Amino acid sequence: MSEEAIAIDPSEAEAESWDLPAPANDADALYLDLDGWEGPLDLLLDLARRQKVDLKSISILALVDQYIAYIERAEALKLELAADYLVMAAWLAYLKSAMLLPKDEQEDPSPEELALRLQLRLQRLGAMREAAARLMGRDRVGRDVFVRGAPEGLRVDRKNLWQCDWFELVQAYGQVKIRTQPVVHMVRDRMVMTLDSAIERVSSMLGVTLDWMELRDFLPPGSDRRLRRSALASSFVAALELARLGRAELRQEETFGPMHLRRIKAS
Amino acid sequence: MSESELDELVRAVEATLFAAEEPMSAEAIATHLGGAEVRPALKALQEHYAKRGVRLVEYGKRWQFQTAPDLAHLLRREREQPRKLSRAATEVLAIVAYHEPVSRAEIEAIRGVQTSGGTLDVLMEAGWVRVVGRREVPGRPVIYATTPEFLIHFSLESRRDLPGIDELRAAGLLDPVDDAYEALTSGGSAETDEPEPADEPEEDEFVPLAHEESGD
Amino acid sequence: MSESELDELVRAVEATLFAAEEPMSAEAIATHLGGAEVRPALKALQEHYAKRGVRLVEYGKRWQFQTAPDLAHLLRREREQPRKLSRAATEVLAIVAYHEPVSRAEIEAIRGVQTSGGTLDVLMEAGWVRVVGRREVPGRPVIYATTPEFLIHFSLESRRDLPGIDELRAAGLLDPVDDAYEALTSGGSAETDEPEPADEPEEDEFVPLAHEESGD
Repeated sequence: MSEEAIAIDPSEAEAESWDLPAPANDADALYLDLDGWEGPLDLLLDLARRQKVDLKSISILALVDQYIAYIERAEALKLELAADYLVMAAWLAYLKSAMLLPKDEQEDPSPEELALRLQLRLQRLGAMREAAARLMGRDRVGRDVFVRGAPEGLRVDRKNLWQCDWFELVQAYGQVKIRTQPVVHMVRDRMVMTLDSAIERVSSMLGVTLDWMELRDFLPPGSDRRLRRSALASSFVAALELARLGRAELRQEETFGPMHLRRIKAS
Repeated sequence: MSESELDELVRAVEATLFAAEEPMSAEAIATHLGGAEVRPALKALQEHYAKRGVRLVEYGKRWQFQTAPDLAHLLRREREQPRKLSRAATEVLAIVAYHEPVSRAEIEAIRGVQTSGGTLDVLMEAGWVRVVGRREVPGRPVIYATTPEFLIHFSLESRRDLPGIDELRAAGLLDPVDDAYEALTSGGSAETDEPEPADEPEEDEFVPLAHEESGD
Repeated sequence: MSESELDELVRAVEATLFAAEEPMSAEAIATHLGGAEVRPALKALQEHYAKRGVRLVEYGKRWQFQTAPDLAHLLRREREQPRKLSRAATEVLAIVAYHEPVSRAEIEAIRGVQTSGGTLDVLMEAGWVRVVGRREVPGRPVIYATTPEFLIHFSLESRRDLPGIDELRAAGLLDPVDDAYEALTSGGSAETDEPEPADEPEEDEFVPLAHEESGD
């Protein structure tokens, strides 16, 4: 495409000769086609096509006139036109008037630029329209060529191939054994105070005094955390047991506060 | 590979493709046949069937048997026609195919009219168009492209076979209007800096004309 | 009928039968093709395809293309997918191997954790474990043992080849390792049949008194 063909000079465009000036009956056909159009650009493109001219050399001015005339005719026929058609008509009318004005009075963007952009758009739409038609004309499956009507079909059944080796097997067994055996040692390691020994210890210490004593004072000395906790729990149960047997009484000032116990004198 | 081994492979490929419900890539055929190199067999079959009533074709890198196009008139009758596409759908399909990947806004910029979601849905339902990602511009619009099924349906080996695509590209008709306008007005000739396929359109700045006006 | 006319008819019959959704009688084909005499064409096609991967066959006076019988295995194939045996399954397999025959309850007692039925299914799918009978105790639980395939897969002459406890210890496989604890604590310590509460980790704040007492 050459620049000269694209650049639009209004006067030049006007001077172009149109092979087919749109006759009245052609225009009638236009509005009958209206349902087929999707938008203003569509209609413009169709108008341009009816001129049977290369889109590169269409006259925007001539197109504008035809578009506006068409819209007016359609309105006269009380056809409901989409707002876009009317907006485009107004815009084209504005463009036309701008194109007719002397160049130095024009604002940015210039009407030439707008007209050129419009033309470029029409070319692109026209190219796609044509490409779509050629695409649809190709050999299409189900219309021109046919695939096998009743294929047997291919089936692939997946099958798991499980993997495991000797070492993993033996190691797994070792781990099962580790889980179930060495833990026994851990229990033996653990120092606990049994309930029996706690009862024995608490009752013998209670025999020493008649004063209130805090439960913690009954615990055996030593720093092993777990033994202390075991001793505390066992001593607590021992205190309860002694209270149940009527050999001791319990006192606690507040919830979670220190627990005190005192011997009850055997009557 | 001996003559008879090739023959056996040819027979196996022939049977596989006859039985397949979908077109198959050479890789898929090879996998199905336990990893054999199937291309020589495909070529041999294609040659063998070239003039028969059934042909072996490769479209979109997938192979399938189909009837010869010149016999269409014999087979068409009593047969359900593929769903006729609306004009809007054919246009959108062409725009996607020739411009891919393309966003909806870009499609609308070319058509000058809003594209209803339904149109793209129809094309996606047909299996010809799919979403291939998002354009990394503000709004991250979804972008669309055609599928291998599209190529198969329209008997295209690849997108390069799209009718007239080279000419359209050379003429700059696949470039956005802005680029074309720049090329024209900057004095540079549009043709020279054209060869690269402009398949990565810049951000869509072009609003349909009517909307520009109403926004004034 | 001239040679080329026959050829054209052969092509037409070939395409018609290829595209047909059901087997067709010679009459139906003839009607479809405008009344031509199709039998010579059918014979020619049958001969042409006799040694190919696809055959033209006639059953009950109806004609159709079909995959060659010797290639039928191509229509349905198995694909093997390597998968690593899970740790739980490996443990169960090891227990079966060392203690067979064992019931599921016995496996759980040895493992110290519940064993899902799926684990044994996997081992049976792998072909390494099978049901060998029922234990004659209340409930008659199914008992499992390893298979000859198990010995082959693990290159064992017999189960006696499995290393004994002493050998495991010598190999360091019975040394407590961190991940053995991890397996325990994360694997849900649902000890069903485990009488020893032995494996309470240190962090456990609450040790039931009764147990401590009875343990003494």
